[in-house]
Amino acid sequence: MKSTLLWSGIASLAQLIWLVLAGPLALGLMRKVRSVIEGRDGARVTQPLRDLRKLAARQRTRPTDATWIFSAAPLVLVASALVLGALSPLASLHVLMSSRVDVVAVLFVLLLGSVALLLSALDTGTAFAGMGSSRAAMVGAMTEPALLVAILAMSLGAGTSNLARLVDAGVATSTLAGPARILALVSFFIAVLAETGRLPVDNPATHLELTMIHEAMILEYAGPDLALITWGESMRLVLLVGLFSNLALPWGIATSVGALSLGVGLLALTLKVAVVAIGVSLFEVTTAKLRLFRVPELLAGAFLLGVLSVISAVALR
Amino acid sequence: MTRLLALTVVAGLAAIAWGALSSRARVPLSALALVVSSAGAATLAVRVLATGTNFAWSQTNVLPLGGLDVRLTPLGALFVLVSAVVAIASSVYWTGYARHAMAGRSASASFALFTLSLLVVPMAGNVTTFLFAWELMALSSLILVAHDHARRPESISAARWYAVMTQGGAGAITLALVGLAAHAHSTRFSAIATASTHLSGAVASTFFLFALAGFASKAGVVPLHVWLPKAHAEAPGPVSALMSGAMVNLGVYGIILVGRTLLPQGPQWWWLVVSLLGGTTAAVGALYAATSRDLKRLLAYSTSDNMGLVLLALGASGLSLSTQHPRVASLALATAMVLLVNHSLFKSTLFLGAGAVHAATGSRNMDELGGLSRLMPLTSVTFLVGALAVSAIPPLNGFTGEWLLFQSLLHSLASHDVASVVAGTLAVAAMALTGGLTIIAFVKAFGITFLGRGRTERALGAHEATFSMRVAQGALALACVATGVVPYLLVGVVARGLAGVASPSISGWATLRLSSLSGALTPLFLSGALLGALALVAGWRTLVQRRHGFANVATLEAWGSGRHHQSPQMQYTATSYGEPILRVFDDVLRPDRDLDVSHVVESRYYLERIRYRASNEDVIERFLYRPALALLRAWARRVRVLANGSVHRYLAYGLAALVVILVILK
Amino acid sequence: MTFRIAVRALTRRSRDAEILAAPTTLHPSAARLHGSLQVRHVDAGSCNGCELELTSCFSPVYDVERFGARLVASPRHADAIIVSGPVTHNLHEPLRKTYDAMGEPRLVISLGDCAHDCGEFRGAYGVAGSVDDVLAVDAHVPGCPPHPTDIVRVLRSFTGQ
Amino acid sequence: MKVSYVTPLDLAVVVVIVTAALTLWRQSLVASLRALSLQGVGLGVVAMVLGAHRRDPVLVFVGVLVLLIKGAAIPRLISRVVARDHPGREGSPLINIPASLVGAGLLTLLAFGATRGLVALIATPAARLIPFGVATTLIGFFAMVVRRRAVSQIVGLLTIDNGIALTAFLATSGVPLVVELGVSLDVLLAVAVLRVLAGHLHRQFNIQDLDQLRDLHD
Repeated sequence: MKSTLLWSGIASLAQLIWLVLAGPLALGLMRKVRSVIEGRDGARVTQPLRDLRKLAARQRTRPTDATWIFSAAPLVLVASALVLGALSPLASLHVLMSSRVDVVAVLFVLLLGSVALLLSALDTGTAFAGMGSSRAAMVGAMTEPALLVAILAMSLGAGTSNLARLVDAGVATSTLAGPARILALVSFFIAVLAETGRLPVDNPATHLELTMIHEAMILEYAGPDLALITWGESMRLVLLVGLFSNLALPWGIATSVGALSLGVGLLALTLKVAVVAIGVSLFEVTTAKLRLFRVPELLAGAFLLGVLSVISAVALR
Repeated sequence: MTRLLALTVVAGLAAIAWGALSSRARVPLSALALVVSSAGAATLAVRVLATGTNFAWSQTNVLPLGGLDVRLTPLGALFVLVSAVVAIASSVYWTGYARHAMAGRSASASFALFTLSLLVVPMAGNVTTFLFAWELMALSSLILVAHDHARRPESISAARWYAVMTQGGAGAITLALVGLAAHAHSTRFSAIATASTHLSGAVASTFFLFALAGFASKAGVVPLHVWLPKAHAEAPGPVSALMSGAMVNLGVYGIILVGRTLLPQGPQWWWLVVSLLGGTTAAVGALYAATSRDLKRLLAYSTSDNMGLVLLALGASGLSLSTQHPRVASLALATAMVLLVNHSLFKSTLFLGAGAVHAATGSRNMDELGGLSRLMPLTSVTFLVGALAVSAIPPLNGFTGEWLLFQSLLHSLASHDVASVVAGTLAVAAMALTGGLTIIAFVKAFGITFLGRGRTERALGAHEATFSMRVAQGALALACVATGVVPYLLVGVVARGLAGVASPSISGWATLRLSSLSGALTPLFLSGALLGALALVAGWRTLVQRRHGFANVATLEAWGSGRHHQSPQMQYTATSYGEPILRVFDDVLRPDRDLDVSHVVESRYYLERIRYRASNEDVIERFLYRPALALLRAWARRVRVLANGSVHRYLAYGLAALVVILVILK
Repeated sequence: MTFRIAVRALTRRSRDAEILAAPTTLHPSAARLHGSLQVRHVDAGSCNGCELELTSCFSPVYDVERFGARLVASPRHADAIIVSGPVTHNLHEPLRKTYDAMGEPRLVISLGDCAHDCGEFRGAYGVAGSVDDVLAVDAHVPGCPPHPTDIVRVLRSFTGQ
Repeated sequence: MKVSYVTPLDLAVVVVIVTAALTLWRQSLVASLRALSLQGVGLGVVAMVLGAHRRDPVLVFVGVLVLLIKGAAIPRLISRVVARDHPGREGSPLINIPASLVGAGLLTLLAFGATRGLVALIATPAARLIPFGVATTLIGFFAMVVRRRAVSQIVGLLTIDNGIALTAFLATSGVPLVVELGVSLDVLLAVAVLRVLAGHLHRQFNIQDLDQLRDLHD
């Protein structure tokens, strides 16, 4: 019993450290893939880590009218991502509290970070930040139905919304290609793209304030605060991509405790996340950003796929 | 226990009398009496919950038709307890708020009467007592909604809507309850419940639908919700807190009373109707909350939204019961109660906060506010807690409710029954949509009102609420945090309240576990982990700043792309914040937009001014009530021909009526 | 089509030996920048010649991003502002505001001859002065317009990559 | 119930319904034609899988036929009209796209609720999928109601037809060859006629939206 707890702790810690590094590296990888396809060499994969290191050595700033919310938001964003990194089954099914963390909890802890950022933008008292906050809130509100219905469909198959058991159910079944599952995963994937501010919903590389969604919210942050936000956002991306790939292809995740299985789990996780990240950036290069008011159409489609998935889960059992 | 009841009633009556008669220290003393009265009721409720036995007391010769009959069941005790908690906070708050408004005799007496009646309704053991208390509650709150009529003409219109809807609702309830009582030959609820087995299906359904309509209008269920945003917005701070935190609950209490206690063998479609009403209400409420710019109107629509979620859980419970899934039914009923109690706690926090803002600035229009968090630090923190709780952000209490709702719906979908599956899927969709919209609404409510820069003189001249107001807000906000971090505080009480109605469905102190269903959640550890991570990251930030020799945070002018002048008016307003949603749901909300561009005379290329007007009136009011009222008015005009003032004509009507009666009775 | 682009990109060889040679002289602040330079560009009244050249620095030909430099949208995110053109009266205050909006430590790079001594526009009625008159300049890229190779060289003297 | 046959069948049916949803989702006419062609392929695969399972060569042949006609011939026919007369996208539909997608979700729920009895009655693995056939029909109908363009209407009509065919395949042991042939050819003919009509309307009155036909009335 005691050793199980110890091993869960080690697994959580390993995941935490993995996430801290994997976030910026995934960002670097995605930029690299994009550059290569655009015909450039692009920055090194480790460049985001250098950026973070440099940002940490700069002075923090705050706008004149900002309150404690402005300075607390980056902390909340990163803290929520760290907690989920330690407690969700990414590399191992046996992490701390694995029997008590379910998908809904993960979703709402992520929301905690998003809300912190939405509020911090309004706290700056500038027009662009308010605009970004309003748009991000709209996209978030449209994403949630798709995400929740997709989660419901996946949970219906397993009879539970507990994350570890959901992933475990995926490990156990031989047929990965049930219609309910595929539909739910597609819906979930679109929602992940929207939630993490990737194309075609938001362009993370834009410099024009009027075309920004997420970027407009963080125009006021500098130095370590900006580093925290970039870092937190990248960890959220990796977290969601990791969860997605574990739900889609749970192979390789550690189902037993022990150093070897944990190592294999981390390796498999890294591979899966890298593949999905490369896929996402390939997709990003080939699509244009949607007009802001076409985004709800995309998300409504994802929602419909989720509903179809729920119905197939019920009809085809 | 009878002594506690006596304490409640006597102290309540004293509060009414003191409010109506005294001129010295009217508000403090009558508030004190109200606190004593509510504390008495709360103690009574806690005793009933702790022992699990009913408390009964009756006095047959006070009222006709069965007399006063008090019968406090654990379920009723749960509602009494919630009402009492909100009432204590509101009364304390009132002592400070009275400096701003609501210090007059009629207002004081009505407030006391309102509070007392809220405590008595769930104690009622027979139809007469129930209707008597219900009417007192309706009338006293009506007076309070209209109390500021001299200064605000809007409050008269609000009061008129409220009066019509609440009396119509009371009429429907009376019809249903009296009908049931007539069938059972007794006004006692217990006798009605035993007699209901002999009731034919159609009759039972008719009574249920009448009761549902009446109670649903009290709970702000679409399409009977139109009074709610008007009345809640116009009522003074402590009254809207009571209305939203205690009165609308009683609508739900009524639905449970009739649907589960009095008519326990209802057919499945009743609950399908409840589910559909709940889903619609949640969606409409959330949409209007996300697009409102009046702070209290936003809170009121959010009340509708939350009651919709409660009905979804209630509907899922009923559906699961009829498909023989008693465990899911118990879980869903417990969920409904958890959602309800959560809502009472955070919504009264929010309404008290909104009242403080209104008292400090004289405005409820968020477009005129901004930057209040520096001027009203405590109010802003309590409002933030309430806003995060209603948005179901962990680790606050709203999160537990949302999680339980998802679990109930997930497990209710596991049944093979068509109605459950259809209702469950719709319910999850409605819940998810409202979840997102609620976040927009409350990020807006808090962010636009309290953050950024003050948009007008009113906002810049605000001051923090008085001590007693802060105490009340702070206590309620603390309750939100406590019940969020340790949900057992709430779940345990709810389980005791449902002792007679449903089997226990949730267990565990630090970790909530669903009995014999899969699902567990541990907000306590989760919040611990969050706090730890927060400390870690904060430590890192301080450390790197210090290592690189930065003693403080540089305070710089906000970056405005280098433009010369940035005014507070350039910030996003509540209207603009909700605009994307207004556009996306254009087909549903049908907003009125009007863009008026005038050019200078000399050249069309130069604009003199642009005026943009957008109104977002309730679509149900516009397309359902207004046409109905117009029809009624046209009809009334035609009928007026009959009354032209001639006495002979009136006498002729009398004669004709007499003749008709004689013919019929022959 | 995507495939063809990818193949071309993967097989591309370095075109310009001069761009790829490691920077010989480093700016003193390069040590604390750790190979990362975020730049906010300010056009203080340029004829847009410098802008064209700056844009081509980020194109596939010169690709300065591979050396760790990146354009950003907000001066708060930037380590340096890169200012082009003579400073006109209209943009005098915005330029100051942009500089003030950066946190410490901050750098100023002037781009093109006009930024150094107002070039062609010296003494014009709309011109307030050169960038040197307004801000303390840390590095200068000469030329009218400056050659992208020179811009890359200066940027690399900061990133050290 | 053999796993080897259920999963491909399920997937093919899901392809049909998802493509039906896609015709509502995308505004681009080219995209909805692509979806339509995929839908035909899905339908053909359904027939072939069922045929293979029931060892019914006629049904397999019907499947191949459906695949060719509905998956290739008809979409190509329409896309020629599109290429000639129509710019690439549907104008604003009568109901905006998020709302119509939600509507499609509700219709699917309705189809699910309405066919429960039928499914229970037949009780074969294929019959479980009947709700999707009915839902496809309803979505096609819905698309005809909310879309303006003549071409979109044709796409809606074909979706209805596909839905009916799907339901028939799933509910019975398959449609007799003659009937299916007849229906498919009928549809082909109807499309050809509609195509001519649409082209005619376009040349004669420069009309693309059917709403504009109302103007002709006056």
